[in-house]
Amino acid sequence: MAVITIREALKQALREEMIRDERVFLMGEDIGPYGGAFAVTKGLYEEFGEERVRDTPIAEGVIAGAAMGAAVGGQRPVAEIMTINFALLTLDQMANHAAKMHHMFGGQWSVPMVLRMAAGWGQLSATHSQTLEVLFAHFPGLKVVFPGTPADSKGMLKAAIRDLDPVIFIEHTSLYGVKGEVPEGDFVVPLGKSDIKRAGQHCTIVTYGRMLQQALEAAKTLANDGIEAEIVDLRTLRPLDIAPVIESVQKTNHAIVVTEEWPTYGVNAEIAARISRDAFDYLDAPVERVGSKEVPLPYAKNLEQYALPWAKDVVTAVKATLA
Amino acid sequence: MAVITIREALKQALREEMIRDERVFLMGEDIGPYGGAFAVTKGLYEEFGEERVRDTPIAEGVIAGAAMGAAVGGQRPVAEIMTINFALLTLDQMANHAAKMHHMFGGQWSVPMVLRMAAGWGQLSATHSQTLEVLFAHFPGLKVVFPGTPADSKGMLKAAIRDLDPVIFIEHTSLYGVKGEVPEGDFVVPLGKSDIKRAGQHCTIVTYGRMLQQALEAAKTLANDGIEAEIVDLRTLRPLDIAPVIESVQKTNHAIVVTEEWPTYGVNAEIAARISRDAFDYLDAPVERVGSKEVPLPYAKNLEQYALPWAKDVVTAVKATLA
Amino acid sequence: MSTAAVKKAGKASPNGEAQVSERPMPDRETLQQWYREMVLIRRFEEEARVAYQQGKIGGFLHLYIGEEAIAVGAIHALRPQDHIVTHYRDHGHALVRGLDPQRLMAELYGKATGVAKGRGGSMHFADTSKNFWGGYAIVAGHLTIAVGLALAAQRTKEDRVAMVFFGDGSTDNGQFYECLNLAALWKLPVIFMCENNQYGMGVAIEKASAVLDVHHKARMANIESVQVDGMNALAVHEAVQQAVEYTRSGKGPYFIEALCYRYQGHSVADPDKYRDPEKLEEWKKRDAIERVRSLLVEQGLTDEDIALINADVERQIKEIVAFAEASPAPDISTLYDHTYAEPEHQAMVAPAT
Amino acid sequence: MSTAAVKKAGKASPNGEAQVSERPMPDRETLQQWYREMVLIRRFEEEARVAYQQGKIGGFLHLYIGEEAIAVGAIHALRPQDHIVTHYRDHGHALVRGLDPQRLMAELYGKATGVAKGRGGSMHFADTSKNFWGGYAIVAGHLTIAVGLALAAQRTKEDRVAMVFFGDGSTDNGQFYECLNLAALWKLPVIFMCENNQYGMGVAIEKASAVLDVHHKARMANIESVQVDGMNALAVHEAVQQAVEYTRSGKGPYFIEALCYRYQGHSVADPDKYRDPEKLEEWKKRDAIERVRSLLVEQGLTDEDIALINADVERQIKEIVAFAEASPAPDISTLYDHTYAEPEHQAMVAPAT
Ligand SMILES: Cc1ncc(C[n+]2csc(CCOP(=O)(O)OP(=O)(O)O)c2C)c(N)n1
Ligand SMILES: Cc1ncc(C[n+]2csc(CCOP(=O)(O)OP(=O)(O)O)c2C)c(N)n1
Ligand SMILES: [Mg+2]
Ligand SMILES: [Mg+2]
Repeated sequence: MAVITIREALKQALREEMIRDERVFLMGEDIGPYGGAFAVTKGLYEEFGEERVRDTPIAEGVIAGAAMGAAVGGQRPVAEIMTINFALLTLDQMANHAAKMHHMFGGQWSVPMVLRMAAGWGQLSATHSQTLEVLFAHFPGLKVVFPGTPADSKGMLKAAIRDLDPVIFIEHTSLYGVKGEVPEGDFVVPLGKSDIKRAGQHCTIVTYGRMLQQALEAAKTLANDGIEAEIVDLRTLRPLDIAPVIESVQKTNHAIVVTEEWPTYGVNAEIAARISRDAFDYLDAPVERVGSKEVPLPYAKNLEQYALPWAKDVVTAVKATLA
Repeated sequence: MAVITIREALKQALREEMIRDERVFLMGEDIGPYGGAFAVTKGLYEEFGEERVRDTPIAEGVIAGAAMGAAVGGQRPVAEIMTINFALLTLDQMANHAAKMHHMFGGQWSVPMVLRMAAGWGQLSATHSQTLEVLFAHFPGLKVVFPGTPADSKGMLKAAIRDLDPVIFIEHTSLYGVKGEVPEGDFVVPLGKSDIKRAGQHCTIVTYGRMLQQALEAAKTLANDGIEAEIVDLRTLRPLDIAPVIESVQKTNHAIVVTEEWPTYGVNAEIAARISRDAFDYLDAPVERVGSKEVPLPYAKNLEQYALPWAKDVVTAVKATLA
Repeated sequence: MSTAAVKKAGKASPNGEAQVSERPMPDRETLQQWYREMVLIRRFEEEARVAYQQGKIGGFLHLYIGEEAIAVGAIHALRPQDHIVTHYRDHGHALVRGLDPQRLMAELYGKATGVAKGRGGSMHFADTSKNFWGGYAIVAGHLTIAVGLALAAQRTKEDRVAMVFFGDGSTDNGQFYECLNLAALWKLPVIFMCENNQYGMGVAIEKASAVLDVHHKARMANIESVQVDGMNALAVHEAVQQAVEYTRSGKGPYFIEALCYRYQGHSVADPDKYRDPEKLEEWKKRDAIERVRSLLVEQGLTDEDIALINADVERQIKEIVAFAEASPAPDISTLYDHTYAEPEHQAMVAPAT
Repeated sequence: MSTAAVKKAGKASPNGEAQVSERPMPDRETLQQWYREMVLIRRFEEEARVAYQQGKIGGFLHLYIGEEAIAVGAIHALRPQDHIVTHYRDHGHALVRGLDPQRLMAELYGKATGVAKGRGGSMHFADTSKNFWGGYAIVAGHLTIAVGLALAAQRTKEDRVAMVFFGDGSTDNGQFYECLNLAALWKLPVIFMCENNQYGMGVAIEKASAVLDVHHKARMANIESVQVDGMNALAVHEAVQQAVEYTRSGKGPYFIEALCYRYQGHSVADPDKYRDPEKLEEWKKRDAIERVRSLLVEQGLTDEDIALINADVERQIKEIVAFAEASPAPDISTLYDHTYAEPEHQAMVAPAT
C-alpha cells in the first residue's frame, strides 16, 4: 500500500472520480491556476481544464447554491468553500434548500453534491479558526463527514461524490500533511459507519478529524502507563452510527468524547448524551468531555495553543475518568 | 398585576425601552406600517415614526450587520429577523463578527444589539418551521435568550436591550397569544438565570420556549397520577445557568430534557450531557430526551402534528423515566 | 392578424427601448388556450381561498391573481425541456406548465396524492417530469438553483434554458446579486423573470430598493434586460421569446422585469391595509384576462363561445376540488420517507414503528 | 503651486468623467508627511515580513506594499471623528490613521502590548480612540459595520462619515450588494473605498466579476461613483475630499474605486506565480512613493533632505521592532477576558484557574 498524505489522498479521490465520471466537476475560490488555498486541487486545473475546475467569485452563497442546482440538473458537483468559517454564508443554501429538497418534494429528486471545506487554525485569530461541523450536523437531510486518516479521506471523498444526497465534507488544515497507508485501486469507504481505530479494554475515546490523531497519540502515552484505550472514529456525524460507540463503552465502562470544537452545544454534547443514556448501566464514571476552551480563538500563539485541545488533554481526561 | 399576552409583553418592552432611551431603535422587514409579520411592533411606527421604526429591504445580512455597526457606533438597535429560518443568512454577521468583536479587539468596545426572531411552524413546510436556537448558542460571545412566559418575555427583552453584548432573542409564533401576569413598572428579568417554574420532587423537566408551556401542561396531567414534576426553565441558552438544573436533579434523581428542535446536536444534547455528568451519582435512570422527529417538517397537518413534541410526549417520557 | 395588437403588446428590446414587433401574433387557438389557463389559475385560487377560509388548507396561501399574464406569456415561450424554478407564489406557473391541477389542489389540502405527497403545500409545487423544479419559500434563495440548472445544461451542451421567477423584493437580497454575477460571468443560459408587483409583503418598493426600474439592476452584472407590461401576456411572451433566442445562442443570461400588481394581500391572511385601493382599481382596469378576452372577441369569438370556455373551467374546478377532498391524508408511517435518497442511510433514520 | 501636478493627479467627478481640479495642491509639509508615512508603511511591512520568515509573526500576513497611496490619500481627507473600517490588509490604514506603530508591531508579534492585546494579529488592527474600528478577515462582511456606523451618525445627527476599505474581490459578494442598497436607500454617510488591485488572491478580476469597472457596480444602487488612480495619493485625496463633501451634505453614500496593483503575493506565504512579472514591473514604474518623492524634489527638497526622512523612519522602525520584541506575551490567565462585556456574564464564562 502506498503511504501518502491526506492532501494527496484527497486529490487522488477528486482525480479518480473526475476520470470515472464526466458529471463530476469542481468549483470554488482559487482552486484553478492557484491550486487551492491548501493545494488540494493542485494540478487538476492543468489536467482537466477550466471547464471542470472552475474558479469562482468570492460568493459562497452562489458557490453552494449553483452546485446544488447543478446537482439537481444531473451533475455531480464538488464545490469547495475555502474554510468552514465562510461556510456560514452557505447555510441557507445547504440547510434550507439542499437538506430539504428530497423530503419536501416527496422524493422526486435528490441533490448529489459535495461541499468540501477546511476547518483549522494556525494563529489566524477568532474568525478564521473555527470547527463548526455541528452547525451542519444538526440538519436532517444533510450528511456530514469529517475523516481523520489518509485512507478515510480518500475513500470517503469518493463515497461522498457517488452519494445521492448532499454531503458536507470537512477537512482539517493541520491534517493535510498527515501520512498513512491508502489501499490501491478504486478504494471507497462507505459513509455512515463509525470505525474502531484502536482496540482497548480500559476506556473508550470517541472522536474524529484532527482529534483522532491526537487521541491515537494519547493512546500510546496511556499504553505506557498500562491503560489501553479503545478509539472509535465517528467519521460521519450525520447520519450517526452510534452502535459501535455504545458497544465499546459496554466493554470499557468509561467514555471520553474528544472534539476540537467548543464542546458546549457541539458534536461533543450529542455523543456524551447518547453514551450516558444508551450505556447508562455500564458507565463506571461520568462521560468526560474534551474540546477547545470556550472563547473566540486568539491570535497569540501561547493563548491559541492553550485554548486548543491536545493529546495531553486527552491523557489527563482519561486518567481522571479512570481514577 | 396585568394579565397580557406575550405579544403585548414584547411590545411593551420595546415601547418602554424606546421611551427610556433615544438610542433604541427598531429595524426589520415589515415592522413599520404593516405592524410586523406577527404584529409585535403594531402601533410603534405610528407612535415613534419611521426614523425609529425602520422598514428594511429583504436582506437579512445587512439587517443584522447594520444593526451591529450601529451598536458599535453607540446606538442600541433592536433588529427583527422575520423568522429564525432566515436567520441562517445572519450567521456570518452574528457569529463571525458580533460574537467576536469584543474579545478579538481586546475588549475595546462591545456590541449592544438585539436580534429578535420568531421560531415556529403552522403547516409552513420544511423551510419555514425550524427551531434553530442551537446554531447561535454554540458561539461564545453571543447570548441566546428564549423566554416562554409573558413576564419573562417582557423582562428579558428589556434586559437584552440594556445588555452590553449581542443578544439573540427568540420568540415562538405559537406563544404570541399565551397570556400571563406581568408585574407593572420597570420590570426587568436578568439574562443568564434559569428559573424554577414549578416545584416538584419526582422528576426534573428541563425546558424553555414553547415547550415550557407544554411541560407545564404535562405536569398537571402527571400530578393527577401523583407525579410531581419540577420544571426548570433555562430561558437563557448562552451563557448557560446549569446549577439550578443540577440541584433539581440531585433532588429528584430523574431528568427529562424537553425541546422543540431536532434533539440530535440540539440544545437538548448539551443539557442531557451536562446532567449526565454533573449529576452522575444522583441519576436513577438515564436522562430522557423529548423533541421533534428528525425530518424536515412536512406541510400536511397530520404529519406535522405527529412530528412535533407535545405535552403528551412529555408525560410519556416522564413515566418511562420513572418506570 | 392585427399588428396593432402586437404594437400594443409593447415588445421591448434589450435594455428597455421599445421596438416594433416582427413576430406573428399567436393564433386564435393559442389565445383561447391562454385565456382558458388564466381563468383556470384564477378560479383555482379562488377555490383555494375558500378552502383556506374553511380550514381545509393551512399555512400560507399566496395568490397569483392579477399576475396571470406573466406565467402564461413566459412559460409558453419555453420548450418542455427548459427548466423552471419559482418562488412560493407558484400556483400560476405550475398550472401553465401543465402540472396536474388535481394533484396541485391535493397538495394544498395536504393529501398523499399531492404533487409533493403533501409535504410541501402551497409554496412547494414541483414535478420533475415537467422540469418544474419547485416553488421555494426563502426569498431569493432559489435563484441559485436556476443558475445551477443552467450550469448543468451548459456543461452537457443540452439545448435547454432555465427560467426563474421571483419578486421585486428578492432583488434587494445578496443571493440575487451573486446569481447575476455568476450567470453573467459564465454566460449561463438562465432567464431571470422578475414579477415586479411593487411590494414585498407590506413594504413598497420605494422603501426597499434604491433602484425602482428593477431591470436596471441586471446591468450591474452586464446582463441584457428589459421591462415589459406584466398585465399583457403577449408582451411577456414576446420578451421571453427574445430572451430564449438570445440565451440559446450562447450569449448568456437575460433579465426580464414584468410590471404588475397583485389583486389582494401578500397572502390570504393579509388584510392588505397598506395599499391605496384606488391604485389597485386602476390596475384592475388593465386585467390580463380581460385583455385576452377582448382580443378573442376582436378575433370573432362570441360571448357564448367564451361562456363555454368558462363553463368548462368550472366543470374542471369541480373535479379538481373533488379529487383533493376525496384523497387520503399521508400515512403517519411515511413521515421519515425521503429524508435521504441513499437507501442504507434512509434505513438509518427511519426508526422502527 | 503647480496646477500641472493637480491635473496629473487626475481628479475625477462622480460617475467617472475627468475634471480639472480646483483644489489647491497639498503644501510641502503635508507632502513631506505623506511621503514619510508611505515609507513607514513600506518599511514596517518589510520588517514584518522578515519577522514572519523568522517565525516571530504567525498566521496570515497580507502586505499593503504598492497600495500605500490609497491609505494616505484617503485617510488624510477624513477628519478625526470620521469612522474607519477596513479589511485584513490593514497595516497601511492603521499607520496613516495614527495608531501607535509600536503597538501595531507588538500585535503582529502577538504580544500583550498589541493594539488588540495580541488577540487579533495582522488582520485585526483596531483602536477605538482613533475611531478605527478594526480590520476584518471575512471578505465583504465588514462593509455592514461601516453602514451601521454611518447609520449611528445619521441617527444622532453627528457630523461624521464612515469610510470602509475593501478589495475588488469583495464586490462580487452578496453582502457588498446589500450594503450598497441599504446605504443608498437610507442616504447613509458612508464612503465605499474599493482598493482594486485586480486580484482576489490568485483569481484575476476577469475570472470573478462580470463588470470590470468596479465603480460601475455602485451605480446599480444609484450611488455616485468614481474611478481614480490608486498609485497617486493626490488623486485619491481629491476624490475623497469630494466624496466627504458630498456625503456630509446629506446626499448619501459615495463609491470610489482606486486602481492599483499589489507588489507581492496575496499574503507573505503566496509565491505569486499567477501574475505576469512584466505587468508588475509596469505598475512599479508608477510607484506611489516615488511619485510623491519626485513632487517633493520639484518643490525643492534635496536628495539629502529625503535621505534624512528615510533615516528618521529607520530609527523609528528600530524602536518599533525593539518594542515588539521586548513586550511580554499575553498571560495565559487572561484567555477568557472580554468574552462578554457584562461583568456578571463574563464571570460565568471564566472558570476558576
Ligand atoms: C430570506 C427571506 N426573508 C424574508 C422572508 C419573508 N417573506 C416572504 S415573501 C416576502 C416578500 C417578498 O416579496 P417579493 O420578492 O416582491 O415577492 P412577492 O411576494 O411580491 O411576489 C417576505 C419578506 C422570506 N420568505 N425569506
Ligand atoms: C467570505 C470569505 N471568503 C473567502 C475568503 C478567503 N479570502 C481571503 S482574502 C481573499 C481575496 C480577497 O480579494 P480582494 O477583496 O480583492 O482583496 P485583496 O486581498 O486583493 O486586497 C479571499 C478569497 C474570506 N476571507 N472570506
Ligand atoms: Mg413583490
Ligand atoms: Mg483585490
